[in-house]
Amino acid sequence: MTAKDQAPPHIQLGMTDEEYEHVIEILGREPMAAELAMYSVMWSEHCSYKSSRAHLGAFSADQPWVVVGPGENAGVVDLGDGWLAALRIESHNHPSYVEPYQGAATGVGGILRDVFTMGARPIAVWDPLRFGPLDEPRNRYLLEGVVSGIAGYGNAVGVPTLGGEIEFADRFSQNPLVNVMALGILQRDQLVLSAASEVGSLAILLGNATGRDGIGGASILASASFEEGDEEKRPNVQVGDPFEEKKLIEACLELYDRGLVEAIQDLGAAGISCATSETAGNGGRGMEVDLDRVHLREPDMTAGEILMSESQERMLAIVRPEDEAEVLALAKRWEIEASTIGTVTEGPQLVVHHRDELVADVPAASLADDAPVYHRPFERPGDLDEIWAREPEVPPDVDAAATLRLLLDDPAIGDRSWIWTQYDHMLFLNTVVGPGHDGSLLRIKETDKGLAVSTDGDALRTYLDARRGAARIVFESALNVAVTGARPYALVDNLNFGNPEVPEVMWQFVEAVEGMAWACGELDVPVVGGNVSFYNQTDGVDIYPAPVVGMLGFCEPMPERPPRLDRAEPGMSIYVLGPETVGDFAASAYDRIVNGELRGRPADVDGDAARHVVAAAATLAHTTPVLHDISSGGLAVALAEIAIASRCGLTVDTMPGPELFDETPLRFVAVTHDDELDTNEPHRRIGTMGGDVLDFGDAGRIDLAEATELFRNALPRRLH
Amino acid sequence: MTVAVVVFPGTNCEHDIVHALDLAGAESELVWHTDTDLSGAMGVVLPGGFAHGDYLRTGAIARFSPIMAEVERLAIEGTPTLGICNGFQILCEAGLLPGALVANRDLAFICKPVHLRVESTESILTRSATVGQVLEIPLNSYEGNYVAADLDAIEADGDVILRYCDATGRSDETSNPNGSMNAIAGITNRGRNVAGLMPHPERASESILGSEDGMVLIESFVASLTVPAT
Amino acid sequence: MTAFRYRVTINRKRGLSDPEGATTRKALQDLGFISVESVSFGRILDLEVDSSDAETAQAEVEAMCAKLLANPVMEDFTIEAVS
Amino acid sequence: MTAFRYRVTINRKRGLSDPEGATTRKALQDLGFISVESVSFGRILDLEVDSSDAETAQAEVEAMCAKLLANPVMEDFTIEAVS
Ligand SMILES: Nc1ncnc2c1ncn2[C@@H]1O[C@H](COP(=O)(O)OP(=O)(O)O)[C@@H](O)[C@H]1O
Ligand SMILES: [Mg+2]
Repeated sequence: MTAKDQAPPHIQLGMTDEEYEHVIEILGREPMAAELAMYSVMWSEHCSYKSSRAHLGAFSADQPWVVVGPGENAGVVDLGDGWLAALRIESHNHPSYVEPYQGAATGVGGILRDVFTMGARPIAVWDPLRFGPLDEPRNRYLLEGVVSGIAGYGNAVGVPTLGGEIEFADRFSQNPLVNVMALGILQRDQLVLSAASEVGSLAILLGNATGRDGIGGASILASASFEEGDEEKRPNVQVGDPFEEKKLIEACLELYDRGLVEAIQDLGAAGISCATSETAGNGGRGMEVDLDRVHLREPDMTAGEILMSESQERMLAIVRPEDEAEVLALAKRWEIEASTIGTVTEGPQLVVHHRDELVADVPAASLADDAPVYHRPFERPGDLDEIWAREPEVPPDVDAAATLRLLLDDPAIGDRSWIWTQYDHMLFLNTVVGPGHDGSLLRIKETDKGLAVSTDGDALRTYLDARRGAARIVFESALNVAVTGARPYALVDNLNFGNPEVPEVMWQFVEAVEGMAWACGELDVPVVGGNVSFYNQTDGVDIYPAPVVGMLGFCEPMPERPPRLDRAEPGMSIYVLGPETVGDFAASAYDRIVNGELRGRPADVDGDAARHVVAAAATLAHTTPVLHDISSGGLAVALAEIAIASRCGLTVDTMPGPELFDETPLRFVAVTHDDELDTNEPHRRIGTMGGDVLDFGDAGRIDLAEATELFRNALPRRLH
Repeated sequence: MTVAVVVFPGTNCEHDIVHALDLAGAESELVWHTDTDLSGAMGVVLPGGFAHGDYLRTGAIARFSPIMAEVERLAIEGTPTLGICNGFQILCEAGLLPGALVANRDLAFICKPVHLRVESTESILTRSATVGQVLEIPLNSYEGNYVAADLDAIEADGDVILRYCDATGRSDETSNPNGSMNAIAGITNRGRNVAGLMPHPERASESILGSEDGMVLIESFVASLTVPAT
Repeated sequence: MTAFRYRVTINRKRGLSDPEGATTRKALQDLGFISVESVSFGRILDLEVDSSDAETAQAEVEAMCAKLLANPVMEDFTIEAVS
Repeated sequence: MTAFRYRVTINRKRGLSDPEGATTRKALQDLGFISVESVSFGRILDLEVDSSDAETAQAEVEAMCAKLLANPVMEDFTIEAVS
């Protein structure tokens, strides 16, 4: 027995004494066992955002096209003509470390439920991933498991995965990051929210049977750091069932179509207790719940287990009593189980019975609304000045060919098709620009509207400067959607950080949030939702701060032939647009791969310039065959990617060697026929497509075939 | 009803094939797997997806859905019947096409365009194509690896209608994406009215999606609706 | 009525490709287990059947295998009673 | 060197949900096999290992299971020598 086992129950459940006192104050008595379990999970970091909430107000969702901002299951924006888009991002970091396949799979399942809970049909998924270096077998195992989990669930549930992102760094070895973003579309009259306001309405539980899956799983796994020998956490593996989810999606969409639900909520962390208290609390009501009516997988479950179970693929629909029979019949037709487990009451109490015993009687809204808010101390890391003082070095006569060989062979730069060819990325016939490009572009059939998405993160740069790093992620993702022809329209963020009780981590968090909020403001992009994942720490080592964004872009009309990397042809001219380079090598691919260093301070971004460049790119996308943003690896890598995709060599004018690998943000390449670059934006013609060599003049040359081989094999050769 | 597109729980490509049939000028209707009447259908499509989650064995449970007795009746009577991907797997399980589909050689899901060579035009799927024609059509499957015990008989009979190949039409180990025996991507039955293929022609039905090569197959099927296949 | 238990073992027919077996063998060898000569994969299904007697139960399981659980085109199966 | 044979049986841990088993049970019941109470899936691997003696061979197989063949988070395995 460890000391923890002898501690009072609330300590065992991860609650502080103060939090426990607060529960007593709310109830006017000591909580019963099931009540304590409910508060402990609902007030966990994962569910309550208690460490982050005080700072998230920096984000604004204040734009006229925002229909639903943060707070609901997904953000919703208006696309005109009655069309809406719903988007959300989530992390499944700890579950994916414990069991990569199921962790990633259930992450996909969960994010899809967030989107179809809003009334939307999910049409695409993205998967930003972070792992430790691939020379460790365990990291290869995690990557392969996560990718096959996303494929296994996403493909079978019938939602295409249109891209993602991947980064490798030592601090992710013990704590990989698995984020998933989903996008859905709906008609305005199908929008459903989660507030149960009509007294007498019924709560119907739909989908999977409730079993002992991950009791307290999400909250325990997501709210505590891993220590050596933490095997007890292992039985908390939740198993995903994409088949059940597919039926659930179709059933729910039909329920919305027929106007049969008043409100609906998916079951995630804290299962039934969360879904019942949130629907009732959001509507200012209460609810009577009878746990004996819950369909169970294991008959002998306790009240606490039923309330807290995190069995996957379940939804709670709030339905008018006169519609109950129709809802149950519809569930039967779609071959899903349904049981009426509760009734909405005047309020405010959530009253739960099990086997004729009262097991909980708490103010419904208190579980969500009375959660503590912490203003955790934060402190600038002491070594930052020293890190900034160390400047990255690039020799003026850098050998472009030798450097490119190293960079193209890097698993975070090389071809990622090993990942995305395992994902169905074509289902629904909407994919106009798929994975392998800066952003993906989807059409909305029967309209001239297009949606673009890019997910981006940059943990190393954010580690060097959390404010600038996070801001630059926003600008990069904006440019990524712009080069498909879309303008940045809404953003969701996933803030993956270490232990918030460490002041330096909290400082990174606050800086990143402010940097990100500033960048979004400069671009007029509303933040419509997000997720915070703290405690990404193992054995006292915090991850690099890894905010991730999912940027939604919107265009109408769609470009007739959107730019693609494979549309360059011999004889076309190559242009560079955007600001002059400033020698930005901190956390660059060059410094990381060639020098093996992480140091210096990343360059700042001028907000006005950013807005300008992004708008120019989105306009040019309507007339230019190839547009590609310059990011990791600089101009040299961007050009190589175009040449490889188009199977066409190129020659560029001699330029100062370092300029080829400079990562000054907000620059992009355009390739088009001479004199056809239709822009007022300053641009520079730097070369010509043609031949079978990448020719960088005095800086060196490399055969296209060799570059292609290195690029294509960068990931596979490390995995097999 | 013109074309009946059968939907099993877990099917997900039904709207995509309806879209492609529409482009080819054919009307279609979705039919739920518990229905039992397909009278009036001039053709039947079993679309792609994961019927019954692909649990137990791909196609195994779907093959016993109530609608399948009717699908079998029509197929035996000569109605054009097409299985795409999961639909192909179901037709094999049901014994309407020979062979079976097992896990890909590399045990990974494959979603990418592949090249196919038309081997025979004597089928509802290839009648408008030409022998030797090379088509670029996306594949999207985990269990796309074709196996058959009586391969020689299948070949001798001319049942193979599509084979994986490279862009120039040559077939070898490197152009075979999933390990299928004899690089078989699509086959037909003896009566030539039932056909199945692993790649998805509906995903190559518009230039904005990257390829229109699938339309010759969809159009063959649509042409078969009015002119019964031999 | 008594509950009878059976274990059904389903194997790929000889001569048909067994990508799971081949890939696993390669993965084992890559991990340094070079002594592995062959790997073949099968699935097991543990079934519990309610029946008045063992004979009826076994016949039922045989029927299940023939009809649904195994695909005669590519698989063989064996049934074993478990006590 | 002698060839030793083993059968590794891998089953899902108790308490974990088994959607495939549940779906197969329902399919059997829909086909009229209403006596099926439960279905659960597992895998078997038949391995042939070259070794100087049985003890070394068995130890190797155990290492293979722990390292690759079974997923300790979700599965239990047993090893059985086959003559
Ligand atoms: N984890 C992943 N899953 C799917 N696609 C990925 C993943 N990682 C990268 N990709 C795809 O590879 C391409 C290049 O990714 P990346 O270099 O991150 O793009 P960018 O630098 O333009 O943001 C993108 O199209 C992206 O969607
Ligand atoms: Mg980019």
